[in-house]
Amino acid sequence: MEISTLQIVIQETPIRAENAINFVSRENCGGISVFVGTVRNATQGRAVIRLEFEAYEKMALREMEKIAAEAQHRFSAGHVAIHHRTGTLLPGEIAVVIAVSTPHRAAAFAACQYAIDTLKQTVPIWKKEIFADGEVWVSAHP
Amino acid sequence: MEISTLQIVIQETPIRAENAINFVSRENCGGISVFVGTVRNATQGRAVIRLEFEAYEKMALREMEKIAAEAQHRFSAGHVAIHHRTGTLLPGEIAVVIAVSTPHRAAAFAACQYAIDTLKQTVPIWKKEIFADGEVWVSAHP
Amino acid sequence: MKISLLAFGITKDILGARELTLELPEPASVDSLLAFLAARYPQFSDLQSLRVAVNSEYAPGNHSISPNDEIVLIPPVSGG
Amino acid sequence: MKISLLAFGITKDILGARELTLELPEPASVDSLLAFLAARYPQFSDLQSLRVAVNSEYAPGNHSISPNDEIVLIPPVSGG
Repeated sequence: MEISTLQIVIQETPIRAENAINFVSRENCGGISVFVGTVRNATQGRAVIRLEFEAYEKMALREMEKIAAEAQHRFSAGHVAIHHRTGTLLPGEIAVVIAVSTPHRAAAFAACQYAIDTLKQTVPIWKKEIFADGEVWVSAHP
Repeated sequence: MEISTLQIVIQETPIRAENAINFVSRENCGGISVFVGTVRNATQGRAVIRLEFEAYEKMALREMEKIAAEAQHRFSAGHVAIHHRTGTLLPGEIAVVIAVSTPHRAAAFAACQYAIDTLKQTVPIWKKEIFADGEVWVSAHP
Repeated sequence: MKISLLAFGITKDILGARELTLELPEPASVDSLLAFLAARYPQFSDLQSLRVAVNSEYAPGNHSISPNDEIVLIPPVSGG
Repeated sequence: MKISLLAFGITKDILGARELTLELPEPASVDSLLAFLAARYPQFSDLQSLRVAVNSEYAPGNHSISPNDEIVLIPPVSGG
């Protein structure tokens, strides 16, 4: 794994998708798959006012780097960027961007989907939904 | 099909991926899948100097709109944007961007992959690769 | 019957022009157009595929052709 | 044995603090830590899951704990 082929970022400032796309865009890779996760304005019909994300940052960066390296290994991906936001987000704002470049496009989709699916299971980041009448840590309870 | 949920563009000017992403980004859709196709710097080891794309534009727009509408129908996608470049492109430049937003992310990946796979089969756009010592219409011959 | 057609990609190079006007015996169809072109331009038979669009829609071989139709030659597409 | 732990997400709310220092009988393990917490904070048993990271890696129940380890409670993650 060459470290320069991965870009792993946790940031409090707004995410711009083109930063991840530009990082993975290489003249020898024709296909880039990107996933953009945004904040929804409602959960089960309840209006969401804002989200608050917190991360165990040191470990979250390590887990994101593991995911990116595994995406390269398993799908022969070229460059991988994973950018995750923390702090307070409003509906419509970007929470996460994952971009993967590959020589063949089917592999790009598979690698990007692997990365977001795994991120949601293993990366120590938590979000709290704030409603008009309460707040909930997402997925905390069965 | 509401026409306002689709954005189909053929343009001679450089494509910016964020335009398609911004179009499909909606506060009620949490997941966006994006495909970005860029110009490779080599084909089977031969250095590509530039690409020239031409489109039968009227029909290409219709075929792209059919693909976007079918992606909505088949995968319950929300908004779909397809932006394709024509004219002269250098290696690394963006030839096509497809962005799809859906409530559930697995459907976003499937819809986006359907769209790019179908675009490559049905949309009347042609590219010519220019090498140092010749030029070739891509896929013209067996 | 006089028809005009538009050619894109490699078909424009084969015809040497973007537009071509030609005379087809009536009744004309996509198949009779393709047969006419194959006889006059042998390079068409080297192509991976050749489709015809009539009024911006892919047309099957038995589709009939009228003088006012917009007829376009569609060699293998390579967008994306 | 005195250990410190960090808590994120809902575990911080349950403990009422980001950091907690506590006394575990030796030899200490992830399982003995979880048993200690379950006895003192019944709300932990309502969680969908509760993992422990030791020095930034998920640790299995039989993983032993030393006083200098960085120990973090990992309730169900919800990034993305």
